[in-house]
Amino acid sequence: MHFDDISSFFDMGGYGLYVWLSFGAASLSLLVLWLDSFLSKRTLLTQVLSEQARQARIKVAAEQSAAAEKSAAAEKSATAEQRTHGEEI
Amino acid sequence: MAVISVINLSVVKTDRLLFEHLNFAVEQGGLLYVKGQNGAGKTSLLRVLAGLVNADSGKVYFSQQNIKDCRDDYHQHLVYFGHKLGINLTLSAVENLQYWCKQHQVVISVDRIFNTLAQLNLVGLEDIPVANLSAGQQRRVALARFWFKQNAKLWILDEPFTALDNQGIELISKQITQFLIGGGAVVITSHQALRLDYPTDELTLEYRI
Amino acid sequence: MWKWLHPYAKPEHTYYLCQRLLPWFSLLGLAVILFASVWGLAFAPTDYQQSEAYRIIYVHVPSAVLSKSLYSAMAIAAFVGLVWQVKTSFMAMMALAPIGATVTFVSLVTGAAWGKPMWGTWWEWDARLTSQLILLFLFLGVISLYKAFEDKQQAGKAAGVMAMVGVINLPIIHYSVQWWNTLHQGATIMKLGKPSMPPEMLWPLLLSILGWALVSAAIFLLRMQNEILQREIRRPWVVALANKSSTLSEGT
Amino acid sequence: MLFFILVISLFPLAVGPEPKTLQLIGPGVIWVAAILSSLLGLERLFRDDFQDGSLEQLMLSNTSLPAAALVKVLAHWLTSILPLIILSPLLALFLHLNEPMYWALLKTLLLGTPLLSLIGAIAVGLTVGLNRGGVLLALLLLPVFIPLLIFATSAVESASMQLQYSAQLAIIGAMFLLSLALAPFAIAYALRVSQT
Repeated sequence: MHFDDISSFFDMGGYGLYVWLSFGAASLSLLVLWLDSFLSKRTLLTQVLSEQARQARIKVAAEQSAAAEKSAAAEKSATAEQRTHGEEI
Repeated sequence: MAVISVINLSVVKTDRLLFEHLNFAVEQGGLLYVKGQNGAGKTSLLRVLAGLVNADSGKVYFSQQNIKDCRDDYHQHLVYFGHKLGINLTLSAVENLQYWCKQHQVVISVDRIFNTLAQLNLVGLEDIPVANLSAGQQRRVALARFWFKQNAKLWILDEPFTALDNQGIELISKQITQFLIGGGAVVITSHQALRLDYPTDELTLEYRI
Repeated sequence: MWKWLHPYAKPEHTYYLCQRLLPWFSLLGLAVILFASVWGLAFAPTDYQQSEAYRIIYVHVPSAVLSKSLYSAMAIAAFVGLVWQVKTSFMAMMALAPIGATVTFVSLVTGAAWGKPMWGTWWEWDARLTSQLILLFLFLGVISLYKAFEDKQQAGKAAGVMAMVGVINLPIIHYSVQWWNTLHQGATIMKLGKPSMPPEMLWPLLLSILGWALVSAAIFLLRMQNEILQREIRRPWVVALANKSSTLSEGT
Repeated sequence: MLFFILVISLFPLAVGPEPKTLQLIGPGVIWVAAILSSLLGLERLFRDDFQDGSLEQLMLSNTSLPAAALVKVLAHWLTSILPLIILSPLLALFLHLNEPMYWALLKTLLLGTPLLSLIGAIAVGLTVGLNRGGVLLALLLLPVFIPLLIFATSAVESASMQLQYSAQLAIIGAMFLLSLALAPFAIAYALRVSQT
């Protein structure tokens, strides 16, 4: 160890402010960058899931509307049939 | 011989897959009508065919040659009509068309330009700035190109009938038919039903999420 | 010749490669950077001219060195992407850019903090600081150009062109700033006397450069994964991956 | 152009009419103003053609795109920079530049400003499809223009001290030739990228 005790280590021969400021700023910046990368990875993974859910919803909606169309068409033809039946009677 | 053919084409736009593994060919005298909902990728397909945009994967061939390898030759024989008219509003109709013809190395007399504009019902509007014309009239100016490029083998038309009146639609349809009969190939999109008396191939693009 | 590289151009493979390398680079980088910093801060001898303030060198020099290499790496990625049309290359470029910007920022802050005790001002228009500042602008330009586009494929190409313009300009900037600096205040520049640096000082410096490089590489791997996920958000393998990770996090 | 004169006439008002001070900052002021006003004109270089589709039609013709881009750049230089150079004697008068300084300034302007148009057009080509290109354009271009600014002003400064400045001129000339060779292709590529 180059320094005699802890307080002189923190003092850095009177330049403590500048030295610790530099190291602090550097580690803080790297930490923030890492955190940003890490957190955005997590949000991205959850986004994938919500995107998937959204697509599933759209698919269901499309199927429903298709089914509704079909049943509406079937109903129409059914009523038409009934009408022709009625005329027959 | 196929004028334009497409092999295994896929196009991605804004990280959305519009279509993939698309294959088709348009022969001489062939008319391909591209259908699909809004956002299905019709315009994107046409822009890829024209060579304005690169496809994500797959290749486009113009008479058996990859369009990337014969760009000049391809563009020499192509007329592309897009959403944007390519008309400068501060220039007059005649100036616009002359400028276009020079770019495309089409030699044409001013009289022919005047004649064609007259055919398109633009008499008296030939030499005033295009900005003073109505939307439909501006479109007619742009559509006059169909009469000029004689050596064209392929027309790629993106919604050519928008903003035209019935008479205009008929005029353009007639010109398209004539081009087809002369052995040209046409790829077209249109929201109005085509009123062409000509055998049509159809390609429907599904809207994907 | 390039055949062996080809599988890694496929995003999925790249993702798993990053996944495999990530823990190694992170742990090793963290260890080296901590070791070098402690050595530099507590055990390296004092500089007879600058006393303890010189210890800023152990963050300033690594960040300054890295900022330039990261810009070059980014430009190389851009070049590969533009010439061979490799999509993963643009992703690498955009994964590198924020790291480069951060590192350049660190080198500016530490440069200022070093300048205050040595030159008496926080900001001196010194050649190195000035070209670092311009470098930061170049990084920010590339990043904001990329962000401005909706279509990320288009964005990659555009940012790539700008990165290339920047890298052609970088030596000219460096040279011009030096010229300008000697013209205006040749005498005030203080020489560091690098060659005469004793090995007890030099070793921690080299180690800390290595540590910074490793940590940057680790963050790059992480960001690269993010870029891939973002671009491939609808692909089945990404969905499977997301499902797996969500069940994992629910389990713990 | 008006912008250019206005910016330059602001400086004497801001720092005082002292001829010595003005002479000191003069070349820098003129160059900074030239860069800023070239940015203003650049923004519209390809915008209209992009929006009305003329650019598409140009790309789909046999006309070479790099050549067309070069003509566009020349047009920009002739319309928005040449007037500044023609006006520069007046501005030199405003800022009390002496005769050798003025000649040096004129030479750097003639050699250096085409560089502004050429490099600027690359960035304009890239941002033409974006809605808010203005600020982005400044962020992209100003750092790139710094070397030019440094060499040009240092040439004028050398002239004011009766020194040789052919070295600076040679460097500016080299940069100009390099960009003349490369920029048209970069602009053409940028314009193709902007098409979607």
